[in-house]
Amino acid sequence: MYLLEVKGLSKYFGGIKAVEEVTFKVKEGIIMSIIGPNGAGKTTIFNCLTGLSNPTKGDLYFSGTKLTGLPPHRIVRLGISRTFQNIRLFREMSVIENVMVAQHHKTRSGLIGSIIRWKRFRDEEKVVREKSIEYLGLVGLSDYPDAISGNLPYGAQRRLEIARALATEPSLILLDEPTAGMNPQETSEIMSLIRNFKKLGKTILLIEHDMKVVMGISDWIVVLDHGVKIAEGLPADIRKDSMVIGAYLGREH
Amino acid sequence: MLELINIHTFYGQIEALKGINIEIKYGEIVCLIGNNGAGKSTTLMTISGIMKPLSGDIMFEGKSIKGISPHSIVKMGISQVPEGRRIFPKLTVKENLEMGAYSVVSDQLSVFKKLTTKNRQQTTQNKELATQLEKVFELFPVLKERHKQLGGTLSGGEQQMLAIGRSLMSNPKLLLLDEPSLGLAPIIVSKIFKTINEINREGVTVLLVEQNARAALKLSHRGYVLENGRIALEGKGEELLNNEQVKKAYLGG
Amino acid sequence: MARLNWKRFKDERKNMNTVPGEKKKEKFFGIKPLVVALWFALLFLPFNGLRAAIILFAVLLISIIFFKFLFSYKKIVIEGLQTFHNKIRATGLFSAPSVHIIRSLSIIFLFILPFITTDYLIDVAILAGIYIILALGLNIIVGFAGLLNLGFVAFYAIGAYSYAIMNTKFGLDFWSALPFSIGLTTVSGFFLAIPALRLRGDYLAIVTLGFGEIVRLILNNWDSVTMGPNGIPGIAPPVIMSVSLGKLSYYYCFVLSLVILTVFVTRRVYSSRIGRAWVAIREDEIASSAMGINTTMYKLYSFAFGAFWAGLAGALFAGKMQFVSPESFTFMESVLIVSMVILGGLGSIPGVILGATILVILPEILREVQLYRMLALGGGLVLLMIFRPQGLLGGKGVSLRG
Amino acid sequence: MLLQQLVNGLTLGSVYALIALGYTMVYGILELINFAHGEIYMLGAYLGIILMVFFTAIGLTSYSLPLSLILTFFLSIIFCASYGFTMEKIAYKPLRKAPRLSPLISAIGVSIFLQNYVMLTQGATDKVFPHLFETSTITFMSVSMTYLQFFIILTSAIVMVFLRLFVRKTKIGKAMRAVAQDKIMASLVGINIDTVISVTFIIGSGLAAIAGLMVAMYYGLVNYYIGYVAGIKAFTAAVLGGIGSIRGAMLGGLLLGLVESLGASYISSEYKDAYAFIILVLILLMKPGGLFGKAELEKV
Repeated sequence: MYLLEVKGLSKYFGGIKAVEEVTFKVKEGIIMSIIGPNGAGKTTIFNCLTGLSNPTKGDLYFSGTKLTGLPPHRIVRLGISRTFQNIRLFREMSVIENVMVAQHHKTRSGLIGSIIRWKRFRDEEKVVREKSIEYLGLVGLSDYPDAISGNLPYGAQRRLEIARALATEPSLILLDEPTAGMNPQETSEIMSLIRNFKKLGKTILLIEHDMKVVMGISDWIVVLDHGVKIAEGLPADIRKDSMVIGAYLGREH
Repeated sequence: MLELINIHTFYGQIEALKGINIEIKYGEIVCLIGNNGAGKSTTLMTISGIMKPLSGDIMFEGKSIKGISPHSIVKMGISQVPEGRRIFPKLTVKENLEMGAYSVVSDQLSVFKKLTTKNRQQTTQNKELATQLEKVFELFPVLKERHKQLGGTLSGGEQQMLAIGRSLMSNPKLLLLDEPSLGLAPIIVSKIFKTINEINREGVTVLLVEQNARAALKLSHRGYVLENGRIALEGKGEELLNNEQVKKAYLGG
Repeated sequence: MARLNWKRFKDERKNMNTVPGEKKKEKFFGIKPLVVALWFALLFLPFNGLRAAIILFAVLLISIIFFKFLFSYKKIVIEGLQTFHNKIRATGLFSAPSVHIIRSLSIIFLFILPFITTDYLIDVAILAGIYIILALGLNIIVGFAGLLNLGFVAFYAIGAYSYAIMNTKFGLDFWSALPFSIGLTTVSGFFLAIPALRLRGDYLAIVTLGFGEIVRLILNNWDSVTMGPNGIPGIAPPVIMSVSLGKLSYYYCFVLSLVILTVFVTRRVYSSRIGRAWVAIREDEIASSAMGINTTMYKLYSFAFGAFWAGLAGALFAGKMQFVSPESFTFMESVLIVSMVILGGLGSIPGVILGATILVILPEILREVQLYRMLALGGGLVLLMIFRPQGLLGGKGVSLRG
Repeated sequence: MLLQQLVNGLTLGSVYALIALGYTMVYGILELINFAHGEIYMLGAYLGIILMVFFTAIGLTSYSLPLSLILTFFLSIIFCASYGFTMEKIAYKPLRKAPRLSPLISAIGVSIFLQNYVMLTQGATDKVFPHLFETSTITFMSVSMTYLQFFIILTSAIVMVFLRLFVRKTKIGKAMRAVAQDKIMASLVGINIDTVISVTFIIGSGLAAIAGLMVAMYYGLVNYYIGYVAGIKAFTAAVLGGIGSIRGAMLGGLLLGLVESLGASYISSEYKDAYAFIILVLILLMKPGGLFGKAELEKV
């Protein structure tokens, strides 16, 4: 069963073709990586998948539902969540509030409820808070729920962003370079984190530059170059693919 | 010629450079390789004065250029071709090139200078400008053909040539190149690399930042490998090419 | 998974910042003070005349040199202030339980206040109360949701005029008119927001400004309904259980109760999922939409909910003055309300209360220099943006985003 | 009647265009709505009156009226340029890296400050431009146009042509365009950004001074609050033409002048000031890029 199907996705910015006719499918429960040089269109695909930008052409299906044209918050409700290449936390909010915001669409209380604070409101708040602590625990941040997130060290901010993505309770998580700017130890921590998610039954789509990470954890790899898919396959095959070596790993002259 | 001594630079909250030491001798091509987010571009931006290092020192030809404003650094003879080319899309090709010579040509507007020097200084400068322009056109004949076109209408490869040409207009002693091969077709990439070699043979020292590690290392006399804001390795170009660690991480070997 | 080593991180940071940076050595008294003083004296020459310019020159020169002198002792001054601050802290007045006591005591005090002071003071206090409600309303839009609104006075005007018109033309009393008043304002807030929300920060600011001006021009020119520039007189004050609130001290208590209600409600909403959604939008709109928040809807809510309080404040204002005219609803008024919010600290409820109080009371205290009130407000805004953009009680990074 | 209104509208429009240029240039470079720009125009108008009164007092006007007029123009431009320059250095430069809305608030502060400064030093009542010359009118096919109107339209046209040449041909003009397109890159080719920004403010303020002076002569009286309304209208003109575009600002100004003068005579003069706001709101809502094509037509 395919969780996500991308069919002939194209995205043009003015005259520039950022993504052209990209097609791939993601099986449920796997870790799939998208790799390719800078400017190959990887983040653009993420943006199209999450509704932040509209594809010029092509169709996107998520467990049978057509994603094209849906606003971002609707897509989140369907079960897709993401992190950003350049961390986008709610910097002035506390660590736990960041995670609580992500459960917004799971909660219902309205204006009156929040003013009067009857039992339903309090229960809901309590559940949200408990769940948030749980998600923070998953990424190892449960000790500082009330710290202002903008003051966290870099690595912790990345992890908080992952916790936040997780808190929307998605079945598909898109991670945009989760290990960028991290040292080897932090990187391996993130890797085991991602493996954990797989065990929890989540499907993961990953943009990554670090080949060690990509080869180490991916079940399937899609390679992009200049917005075009040039290869797709198992990590072992991708490593040997001459097109891939030419475009990405450096061609022999 | 250029020496970075224990440079620490912050990019927002992130410590992008954690104590970098780099030395470049006259006439060399030195390349800087490393993953995304390793701090390559930050290094160049720090040299150019766009980003201010928190500590450490930068010596250029025996003088400290730390804390000097970017435009004065250009005047001293350091010119940069930034990542993504950043040509001025709404200036013509010729105007773009003229902009490159901005720091070395006196201002046509300053009436007083005109009166006192009786145009003499300016005419010699205009001559210099013209010869420099000829040189650039010789190096990139395409630009001459298109000198009236708006910069934004050029193709990617032409834009890269324009960007390099523009930075040569100030007749720099040291040229900083940030990912010149980014998003370009392989044929054009090899052409660009050939040109870099040519420029170097004319006596311009080059500091090259590249993702295309193999090609860059082949071209360079020496190289540095950046990892998480620190220098992980340094050595001669060939040495690094044959280094197992480098091979594994960056050459896909 | 390794836990984050918080303390170590903090220490590392501290060390990072204390890496000795080289400082440019400046000449202590160069020609610079002279040039600066001369420059400003010349700028002021055409408008102030020669004598004033010379005096200004002298004053500037002396003060620049004085401040430079003071600046070289900056460290000592700052340390002095720090110890002072610590001493105050050490008294324990501001610790959590005592804050609670202080709060209750001051609320009781505020209710007793009208019976022990002069009418003039109560008058000022009522005005401060109305502005607090108004500023708290604007704070929802600007402070929580991060949308700069330079035409907030329009909602205030709609609230005031709708009560005025319903009272004088249709004879409705305060309580029957109030729902209409507030409802109309809320709806107009909602409808202004629908088209405006497509715009980016500063454009949104200008469009709201335009909206404010259009409303004022309509009030000024639609003579048959608004009675034009002359305004509407003879508005009845509210009546509670057949007690007219025309008496100042009664009206004061009424306004005070409503201020408390406003604070109570905005605080509760702020700390609910709605408030979190607003702040998330303020912090990063893209990320919040990617986290499942319907950003357009919540921006609409913030406009409508903010306008709600402006409607209440407007009706209170009309009931207090028993007269409304377009003069009370100029652009300057909008700027004043924005200034209250920014001065106190965007998004901070105590801050906004403080800001509104200061900006109402300060000009009253400085009656003699009333003329310079707006001059100081203008200069103050510039200085505030440069030196403390987060306001007096605002969080560190909460400032206007675009 | 219609033609007459067109002439009046054109006169008004050239003034708006001159002020709009200041908005558009600053926005092009700093992405800042320089709210205080209208105040510079108001200062220019006041300076015209102050200087002419001064010259009358020392007897220069009776000696040579043209000379005193030229001197007035020259000095007002110099002063306004200095005000603009100083304003940028104090109120905007420290906020260069601040979030977008901080400089806007700062600009509003400057605007309030300048308005009240002028009110305090010059009084809250209207100031009258000394009555020194009669302007005769040219009448052509029942349309009469005063020499002053002709002068205003002509001066604006000349100034705008010069500005265009300046931006297209001179080195600093090209640098302004480069800075507008990419600030970091501009500094990487050796352009001093601060200088370019200062020059932008100086030129914009100079243009506003010319506009202010001409308006003072045209209407004969000024008040301390004329800057706010004129500023909003000129900003509307700039947005109308697509903010950041020089040609757009010129066209937008003329168009707004025409709309206003036709609207005042054919629809209602009471809502004269509302037209600009209504147009502004409508344009921003329907076509945020401005009427004339894209926002980046010729960005300075």
